[in-house]
Amino acid sequence: MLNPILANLLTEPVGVSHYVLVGAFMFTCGVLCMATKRNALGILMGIELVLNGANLNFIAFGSRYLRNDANTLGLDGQLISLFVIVLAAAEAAVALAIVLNFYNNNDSVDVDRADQLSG
Amino acid sequence: MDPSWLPRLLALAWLTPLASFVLILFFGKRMGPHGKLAGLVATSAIVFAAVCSFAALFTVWLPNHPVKDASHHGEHHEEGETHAAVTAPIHLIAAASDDSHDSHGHGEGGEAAHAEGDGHSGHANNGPDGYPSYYGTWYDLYPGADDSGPLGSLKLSISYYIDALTVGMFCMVALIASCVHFYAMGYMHDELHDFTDPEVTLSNGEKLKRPGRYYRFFQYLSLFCFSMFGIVIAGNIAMVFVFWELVGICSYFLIGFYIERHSASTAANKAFIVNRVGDFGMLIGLMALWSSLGTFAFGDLTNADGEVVEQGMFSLLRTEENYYHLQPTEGMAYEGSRFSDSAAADGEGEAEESSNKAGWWLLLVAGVGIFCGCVGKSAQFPLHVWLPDAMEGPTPVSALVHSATMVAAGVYLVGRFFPVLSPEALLVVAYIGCITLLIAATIAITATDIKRVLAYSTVSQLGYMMLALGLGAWVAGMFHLITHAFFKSLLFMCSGSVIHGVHTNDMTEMGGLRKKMPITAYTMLVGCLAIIGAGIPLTKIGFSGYYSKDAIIEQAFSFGSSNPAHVLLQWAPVGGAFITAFYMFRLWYMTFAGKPRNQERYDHAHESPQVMTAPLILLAVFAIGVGWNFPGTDLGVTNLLDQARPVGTLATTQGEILTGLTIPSEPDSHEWEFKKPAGIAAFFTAAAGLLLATLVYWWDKGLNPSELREFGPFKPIHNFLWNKWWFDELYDLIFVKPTKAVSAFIAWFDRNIIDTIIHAIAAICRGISVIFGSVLDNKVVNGFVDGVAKGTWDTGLSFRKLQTGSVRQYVMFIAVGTILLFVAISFVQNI
Amino acid sequence: MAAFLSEYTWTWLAYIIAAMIHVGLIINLVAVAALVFIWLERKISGRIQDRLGPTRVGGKFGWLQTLADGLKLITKEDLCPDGADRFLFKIAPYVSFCAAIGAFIAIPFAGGAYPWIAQHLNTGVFFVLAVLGLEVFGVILAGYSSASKWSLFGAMREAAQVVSYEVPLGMCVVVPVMIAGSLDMVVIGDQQAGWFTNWLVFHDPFTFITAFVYFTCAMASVNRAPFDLAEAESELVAGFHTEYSGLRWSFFFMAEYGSMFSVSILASVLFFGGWNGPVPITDLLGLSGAEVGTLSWAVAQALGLANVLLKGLLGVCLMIWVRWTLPRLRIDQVMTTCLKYCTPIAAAMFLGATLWQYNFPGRAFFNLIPMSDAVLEVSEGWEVESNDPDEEEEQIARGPEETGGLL
Amino acid sequence: MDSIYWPSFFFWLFSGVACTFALGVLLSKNIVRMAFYLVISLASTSGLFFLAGADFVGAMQLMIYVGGTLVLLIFGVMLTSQDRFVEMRTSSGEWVIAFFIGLMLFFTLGRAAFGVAAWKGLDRETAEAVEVERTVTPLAMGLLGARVDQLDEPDAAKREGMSGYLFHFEIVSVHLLVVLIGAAYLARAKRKTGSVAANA
Repeated sequence: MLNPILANLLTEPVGVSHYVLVGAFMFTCGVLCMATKRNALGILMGIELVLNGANLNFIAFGSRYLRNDANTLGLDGQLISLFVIVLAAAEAAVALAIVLNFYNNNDSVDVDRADQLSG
Repeated sequence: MDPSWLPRLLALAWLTPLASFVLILFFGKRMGPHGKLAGLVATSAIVFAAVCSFAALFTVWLPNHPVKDASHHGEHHEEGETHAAVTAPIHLIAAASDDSHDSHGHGEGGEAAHAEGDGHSGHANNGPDGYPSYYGTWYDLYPGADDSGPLGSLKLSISYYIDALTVGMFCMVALIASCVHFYAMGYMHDELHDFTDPEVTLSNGEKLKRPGRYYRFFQYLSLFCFSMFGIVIAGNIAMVFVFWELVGICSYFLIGFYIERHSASTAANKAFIVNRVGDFGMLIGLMALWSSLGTFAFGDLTNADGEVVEQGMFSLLRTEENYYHLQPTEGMAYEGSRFSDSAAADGEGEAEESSNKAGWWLLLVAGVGIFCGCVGKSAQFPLHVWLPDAMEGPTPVSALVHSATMVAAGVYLVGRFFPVLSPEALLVVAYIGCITLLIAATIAITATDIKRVLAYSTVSQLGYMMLALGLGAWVAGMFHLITHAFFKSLLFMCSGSVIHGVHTNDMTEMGGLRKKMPITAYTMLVGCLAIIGAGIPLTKIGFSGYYSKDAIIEQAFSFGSSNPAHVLLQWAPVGGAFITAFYMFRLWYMTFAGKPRNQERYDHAHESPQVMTAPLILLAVFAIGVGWNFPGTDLGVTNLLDQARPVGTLATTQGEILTGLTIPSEPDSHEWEFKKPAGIAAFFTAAAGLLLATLVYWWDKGLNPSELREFGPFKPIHNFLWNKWWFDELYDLIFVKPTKAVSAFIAWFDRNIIDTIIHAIAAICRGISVIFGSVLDNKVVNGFVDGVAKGTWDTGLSFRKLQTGSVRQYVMFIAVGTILLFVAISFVQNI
Repeated sequence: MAAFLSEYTWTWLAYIIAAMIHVGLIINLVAVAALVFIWLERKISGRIQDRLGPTRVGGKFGWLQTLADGLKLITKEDLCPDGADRFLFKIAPYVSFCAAIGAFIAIPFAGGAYPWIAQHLNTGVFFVLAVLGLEVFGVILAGYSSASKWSLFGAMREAAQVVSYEVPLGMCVVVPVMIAGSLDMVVIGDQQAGWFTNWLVFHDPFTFITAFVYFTCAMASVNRAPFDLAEAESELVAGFHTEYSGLRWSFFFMAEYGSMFSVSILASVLFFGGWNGPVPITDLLGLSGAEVGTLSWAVAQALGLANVLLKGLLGVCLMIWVRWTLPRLRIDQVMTTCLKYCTPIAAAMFLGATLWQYNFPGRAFFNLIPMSDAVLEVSEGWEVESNDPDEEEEQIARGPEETGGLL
Repeated sequence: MDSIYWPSFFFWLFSGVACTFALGVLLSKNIVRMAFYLVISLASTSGLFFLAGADFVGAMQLMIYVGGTLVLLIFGVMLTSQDRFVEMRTSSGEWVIAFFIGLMLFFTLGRAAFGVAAWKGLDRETAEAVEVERTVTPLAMGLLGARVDQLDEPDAAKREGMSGYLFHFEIVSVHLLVVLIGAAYLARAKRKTGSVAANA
């Protein structure tokens, strides 16, 4: 009973859908990470996961192994994901600087203590 | 070298002073102590320019256009004219000159003047390209094709028009400017440290003490040279105008160099304002030309194949079909006739006739207009009053202004514009020149300021040049411009040297200085001999002035013989020669000969340093020899200038409006018929002047000048001349006083009547606005705005609960929002 | 499941066995190399300090000393301190070791059309650098999880040092990559075929300097003295591995020697000709070229392998020499060396090499000097076929396979 | 039945690792462990990139992302090594809400992933026939403004638009510079005059 399914999974090439699914999972993990972590660095990690999930989609849409028709993004997908990676690095730098500043001011990295702007 | 190097070399010579100017402008203060290096920078720039100019002359121009002896013109002309009398209605054949010039390689401009196949004359067949010129543009501002540019058909360009005159002027200006620069490096050394101006007394009784402005002086000199080069190389009249004004502003800067002296700043203002008066006329001429011809350019613009793309001013007015005779274009006739209604009313033939006449009138207006500018710049009567005052500038400036740059610009422009000037306009030029020549010469007799004598002498000599040009002696006029530049700069530098030595301008405090400063004395003697035209009459031996002045007088005799009505023009130069000789030697004797009149000054006098005397000697050599041909060749200034003679101006021409007027052909004047009486008259008048001066001012046993001054009949004359014909007072009475009165009235009107009206309006406005402010603004507008603000505030209060300040909740909001969005989209899609 | 397995047993097995052989080769290479290097280090340091070093174990030179050490380490107790994060503490050495070994996946040992390389990656240089950068993870994890301040200090020092030194290291690597026009290490190595004048270190003055800067940065990034702040004995006991003992400690050690080896091989491929000896023996013997037989090819490749290993060995020896010659730097001196000297110099060299490429496209320094015909013939590999832009574009369009991977 | 298609095998391997450790990041409470899991997750993702033929991006991912996370890790250690900060608990109510919202989000995204027929994947013959494509040079050229991979594009109008990413590249470069300076400014050490005085 299990064999055909397992065999199909292993003998047939995967498609864009699978990549997108993995991307969706990582994305969801990232969002939840951002939503549940009180540690500012945890939130940053959530952001990294979110960006990574999105990146996976770009790569999947651009790959010729997954979907060989005229509608692939081609190199554009890879280029965009490159930009995402670079900008993510920049974002991480700024975010870390902010976290450091926050730590200096509050002696903590608990984001729940950053609620001075509440209405 | 290839002729295409001409514009490059000359542009290099032109732009180097600009570079020096910019350099000194930005870094002048930092160039050594008190900007000492600035002098070196400027001097090396101008020397480089001189090298470029001479390279252009000797390595490009002369190999391509070897000069020929111009004295054959007369024969050619005669032959041509007899021919033309039979076959051609207008005797223009003589435009064809030397058939020995190679008929190719004349670059952009030379080919334009090609008359072939008309069969009238053997000379004409060879084409009149003995007068090579190059025209081209470097840069077009708004080069709109088919009038599509933002300025319509107006085409402003940076272009060049290069002929032998341009090259010659470049060499002359660069050479003299170089000498002046060297000289100034010595003369201006006072400015190298803090300078105490002895002529400016402050309110506390002390003399003004200020930092030296050495570098600034050279900065202005560089700009001055750049501007002058710009005028000379300019290929269109608009560009000329731009550089014309630049020259004006430079002279303003330099004359007012000692700006703290009241007299200097006044003189600078005077020079500038008087020049503006002339420039106004020039603008009128410019507009008249442009509106009727549609171009500012001098030469024809050709493409790579040598075809004419755009016709310039000269070829439009002197067309090939018309045998290069001056003829107003149809556009000119049309523009001119717009101002004379009679053309429409008369019969058809007459209308044509009258519109043609109108064209000539317009041409006259344009010519006289342009000449107005030259009157201002070259200090011709009635605008000559600024030049003597310009003595307030440092002496090197005077030397430059009086010889190579400022005043030369006016004469140069008349020369450049010569083909456009109608015979009537030329007559105006001639009379203005003649009057200037006599007035200035007479004033020079009584002046005692050494530089002032020279200044009036300059005005007088400029009158000579204008007279020559007006009489049709183009080559003679330009030749005199060049020779005069050399000996006048020499004279000025000598006077500067004297002033440097005795620290005064007043000749009544000098005397006997030749023993103290021999180099200055004898170089100045050379200058004096050159300016009076010393030479052996009827031969070819003499100082440079001898050639040019005799040529002018010959033309005057030639003119006089064909126009008996204008006899004044024939004898004025002769009389001028007498007066010139008198006041020049009066100057020399008073300064260098006799006994010292002020012993203290005499004792302190000393010869100037070498950096000042070396240019003197160099210029003295030029003052002697610039009129000569190179031994054994035809290479000389006259023959070079002859190459530049505008096409079609060689012929004898008749006036169209003044039909009796004849402008004789210049080469005719070199005929023995005119040469003999002219030469003899010039020699003997000059000799008489010289003798009289000797009698009065040197020979102790001769006449005593102070007695003469008090002698009955001479007293009012002396008074009259001493006061410079009361020109300044006259202008003050005619122009300044009425202007002041009118402005006083206008000021009163402004203050009392217009101000009252405005105050009343303001009061009314204020009353109205008070009413509106209290009612409309406070109640209606503010009420509305406050209501909106309150609404926003209340809404904000109710929404503020949503902003929890917790980042993590915001993330949740985003996620929920995304999900909702998805749900909403799927609903929409399913519907 | 059983049916599925039985049906495809052989393919399963074939793949796994092949993979195992590769893995075994590489791991053993690193392990054996580490053994040799440790012995070498002891011998060389002994000589430098005027003593003998190990002399007894395994006979004359003490060449089995390391093996004996290893046996001792295996038998030691695997300690885990109280208060440590046990999971991270245990896994940290493997992270370092995996990173050090992982780099060898993309390192070629012989070039040519069929290079000896575990995985021929298009972006080989990049991959190697990236994987080498992962090694520091293990160090930080170890330092953190040990719950010892000495370890933590060591780990943080190492982190700061490695992160900083990756910048000049990357810049130095980019220089030969730019000159070769490829990230593929096989391509880079093959371009240096011929005489030693074709080596990239002699390509121009800038690459010459770059090679030295690279070596300095490489030493710093693998924490060798004089940059071994992370384990500075005089200050931090033993740095990040203070709390480790036994086999886990030896993994750190192997990782260190493995990465020393890999950066040395990287240096040899990038700058010193890789598998091409100073003299093109294979060319002179007729062993290379398209028409040679399999045996000749194998001999040539083996020679290449020997070259690579020898150069790597030399590099490691150099590091050992430096370690026992120079005193250790302070941490601020280390950072100064990186940020104030190595980075600007590397940037300047990069700029200079770019300008060189611009001015003398495809010309090496020695190609500028007139040379004898024989040398020129061999160095033809350097000549760019054409400067015609159309043709170049065509080459780009055709892709790297057809143009011999130059692009 | 066919033999095993190895890329699929590796896909499942890598994606399994990536997802597991992503979940680990989410569930772990220790910041250093989270960072460690994140590294593994990201490294596995780079494996997925390699599988999809994006080898340059994969290497970039390894180098930059993983390096960036390394810095995160360092900060985590530096800022939270005091015990009270290592674990910051979130209330379980929040966890429940987050779990449900996350489930809904994942469901929506997953449904979208399998909602398009063309995303189903190739059949095996086609997939095996896909030529190996080298992407480094085209990528670099693309970043420099020339799209060499689009030379075969038949539609000239489309080809006009594909002018590469030079401008974006420049913007990103400048952006990075600005970020560097900005980060250095934000994180600079503040001069605490008060504490110095107190110590004195």
